[in-house]
Amino acid sequence: MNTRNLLEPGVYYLQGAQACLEGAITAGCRVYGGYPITPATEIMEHAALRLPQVGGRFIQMEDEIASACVLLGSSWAGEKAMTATSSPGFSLMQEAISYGIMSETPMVIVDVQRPGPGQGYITTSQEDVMQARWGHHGEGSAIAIAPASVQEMYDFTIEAFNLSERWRSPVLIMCEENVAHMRERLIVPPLDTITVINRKKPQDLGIPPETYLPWGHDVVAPMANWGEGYNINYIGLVHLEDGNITKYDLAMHDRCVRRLHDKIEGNVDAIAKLETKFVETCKHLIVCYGSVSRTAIEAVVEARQVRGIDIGFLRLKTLWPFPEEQLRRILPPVDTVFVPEMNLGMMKHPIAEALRDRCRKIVPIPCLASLHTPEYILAKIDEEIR
Amino acid sequence: MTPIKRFEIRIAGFGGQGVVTIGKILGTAFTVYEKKNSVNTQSYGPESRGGACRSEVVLSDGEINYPFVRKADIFVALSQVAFDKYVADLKDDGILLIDPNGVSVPASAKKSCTVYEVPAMELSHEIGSTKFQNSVALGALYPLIKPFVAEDSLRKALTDNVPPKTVEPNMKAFEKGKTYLTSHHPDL
Amino acid sequence: MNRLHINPKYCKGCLICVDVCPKKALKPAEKINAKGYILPEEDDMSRCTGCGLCEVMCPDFAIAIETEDQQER
Amino acid sequence: MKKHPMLKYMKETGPQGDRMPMIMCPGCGSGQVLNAILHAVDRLIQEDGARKENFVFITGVGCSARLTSHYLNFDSGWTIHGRTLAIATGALLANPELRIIVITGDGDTGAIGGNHFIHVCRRNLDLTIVCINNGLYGMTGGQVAPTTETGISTTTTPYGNTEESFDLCRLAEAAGAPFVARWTTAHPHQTIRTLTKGIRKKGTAFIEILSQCPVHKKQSPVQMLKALKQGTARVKPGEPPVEGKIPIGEFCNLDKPEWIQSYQKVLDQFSNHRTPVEV
Repeated sequence: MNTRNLLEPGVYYLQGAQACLEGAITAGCRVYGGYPITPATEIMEHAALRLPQVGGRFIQMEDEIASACVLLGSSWAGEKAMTATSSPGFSLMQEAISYGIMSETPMVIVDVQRPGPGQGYITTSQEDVMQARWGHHGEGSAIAIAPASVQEMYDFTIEAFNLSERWRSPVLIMCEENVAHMRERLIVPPLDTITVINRKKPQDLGIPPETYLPWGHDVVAPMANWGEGYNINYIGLVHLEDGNITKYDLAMHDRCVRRLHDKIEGNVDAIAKLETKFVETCKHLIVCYGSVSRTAIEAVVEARQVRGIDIGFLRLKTLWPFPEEQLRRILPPVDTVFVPEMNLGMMKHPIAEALRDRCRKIVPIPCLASLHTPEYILAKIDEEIR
Repeated sequence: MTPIKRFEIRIAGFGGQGVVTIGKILGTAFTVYEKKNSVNTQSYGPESRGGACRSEVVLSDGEINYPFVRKADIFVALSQVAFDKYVADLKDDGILLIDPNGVSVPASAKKSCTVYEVPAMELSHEIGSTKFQNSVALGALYPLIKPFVAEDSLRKALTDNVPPKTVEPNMKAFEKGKTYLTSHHPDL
Repeated sequence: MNRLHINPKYCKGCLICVDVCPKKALKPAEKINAKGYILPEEDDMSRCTGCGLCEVMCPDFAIAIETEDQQER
Repeated sequence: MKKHPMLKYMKETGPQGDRMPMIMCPGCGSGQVLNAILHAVDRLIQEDGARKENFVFITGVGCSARLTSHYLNFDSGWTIHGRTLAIATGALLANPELRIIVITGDGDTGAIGGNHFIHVCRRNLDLTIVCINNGLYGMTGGQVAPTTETGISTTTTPYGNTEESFDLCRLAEAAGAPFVARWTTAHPHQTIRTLTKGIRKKGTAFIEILSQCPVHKKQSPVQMLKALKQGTARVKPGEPPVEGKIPIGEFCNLDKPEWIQSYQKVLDQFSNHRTPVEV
């Protein structure tokens, strides 16, 4: 790891946006292309300041479409790259995300979510969580993770780069305005204790250009970059393992797309992470993600201690691929499942599907454009259970 | 220092009074210099319209989950609009710190909570500019949060969060606020 | 004499080469090939100067002129 | 059998089978443009000792885009419609040593990618843009393009094109590209010469090649090449265009600061500079 000018180990008081960018450069990000949008701009401004200091390059592009495309080009040319945007900009990036999935490109996109539809407003939201999974055209999935604190904006961003390099996939950091803007403690550990994963390369595996299959060799193919003599053709059309496209037939199509899909969806256990509390024998359950989990755990503790309600807590650190099997393995049968979200009920769908025969009732607790208060969640729990 | 489970401070005023900076300084002092946990948020979007600017700091020795103020332990009000908007969220036995030249507290509110006054605008003016009123308020706040933070930590955090050229007058302002409060309330 | 090489796998019979040859050394074949193309063929290669215009203008990388020098080697 | 000299730069076959012949229709100008580009690159490798590994070809979507679709024995990307220049920007940021040649069409550059096009020219990024202009959308079946002349009938202008067309060279020049030229597929040697110069140019080189689409214009390639020769006239910088003819030639070759080099100055100054993040 080149540690020159990285944030040194210590205790800092930073905004989530700054912590995110510091995590990125610690993970090796050396290119940032972006376009200003509230409430994500602070990440970009910090990138403009910091990337030159670590020998990286920053560019303000002409729009979000171009910003996401910068990641494709950078990644192919061998540098880790990131952009950050907010919901309307995230819509514009879907084209490049889809292309990133097909071309198996490591790239990291931060969506500091704001409410929609349309311009909506500039406050906070979790209204893009379905767009993260289904916003891009075609089969194949990206990985989406949801940090909830300034520390996690740092840690999860490093993890996002690691996941993107490990699985050669776009990784989406789905955070909320309140997390990007809050200031909180950030502890940077000794840099040699931080795991940084880099893409597997054919050179390292002893594969010469003559026998290199850009889309073969393994579930996650070794990745040659431009300028290394591997004559690699990054491609968006369905292809054979060697990159040939003229031998099109349905079997080739099926094999190509199914591999992209299975690479992520077939490795959920290795990719997805959960956090649980009080779930071993709980009667009721709250399932949440992102900063809502901070309100939810407060409500859960209060419901248990003050009201004597046996309610468990499950937080999805990874939104996509959705860890359905993990949920079913961990959770006992429960009565009522509460799903507080800063939208009108989005992740409740895969949650309901996963717990279809494991609970009596799913109760969404929607809250638009602001973080739920603990009182708000407690009132809903009271309403259902008492 | 007194152990602390959850302590909530809200500072509000109109834009330009340096309300956001007070929050950043408090958070930095608690977290970086006192090694406690703290979350600092500020008014944003619709809240920041209409002249009431807000900054919050939640402080704890342990984890802080819900990041915003639920019921403030201390409310620093530097403008009437801000006072009217947020006073309801102050704990019944909470502490109120106001600039008496900008805020008048109705008798009903005075009953349960403890009210302290600091003429922040006026004292800042004595240093030569009204732009140091936030540091005056911070200085006046210090005796009220003394159990959780050392003066030195606040001063260091202040240095971190103001332009280098203004450190000196800001320190003066801090001192003025602190002295004003302790001289009027020798018990502190 | 220079020799003409047409790759029948690549040539699509656009006949640009026949037209641009300044010495008119090529001509269209009389027969249509299996793909339905009329390929170019030698007319009078003694006129060929090896200028290479046919190679440079071929859209399909299907034509090559082998000069006398190259044949000797 | 002797092979076409430029086939040394093509992947005729691969581990999973043959890749050629190319997919283009008979007599399509795109193959001619690729032929010319490879001649220019060959010259740079032979004469300048340019590193073959550093050349990268990027295309978008459309007929022109198929030129990089697995045929080239170079690094390449067959990317997104209109987004080639944004992707090229990213690649240059990551590795300024790369010599990027973007092959686009008139739709790629003038329509869907218009915004990226003007901004690359404005920034003056060190890359070469070769725009194959056939005046219509060929891949999708002959629709009107921003470069289609007024009055022309296409499948989406069945009553004739009522719009004005773009002059992409004037657009590039106005947007700030320092090297701008136009030739046609009937001018191979001039094209190769200009391409060689353009790729050597430190900065954005925009080279438009007027090309033929025999299929959608329903004319023979030979006829169309003749028309391209007759309908154009060489114009040198500063000279007025010839009445009734499309100007061709090298229109400008200016010295301007190239963006990567300008940014490098920032890097040189600040890459050892540590602005501490607020604690």
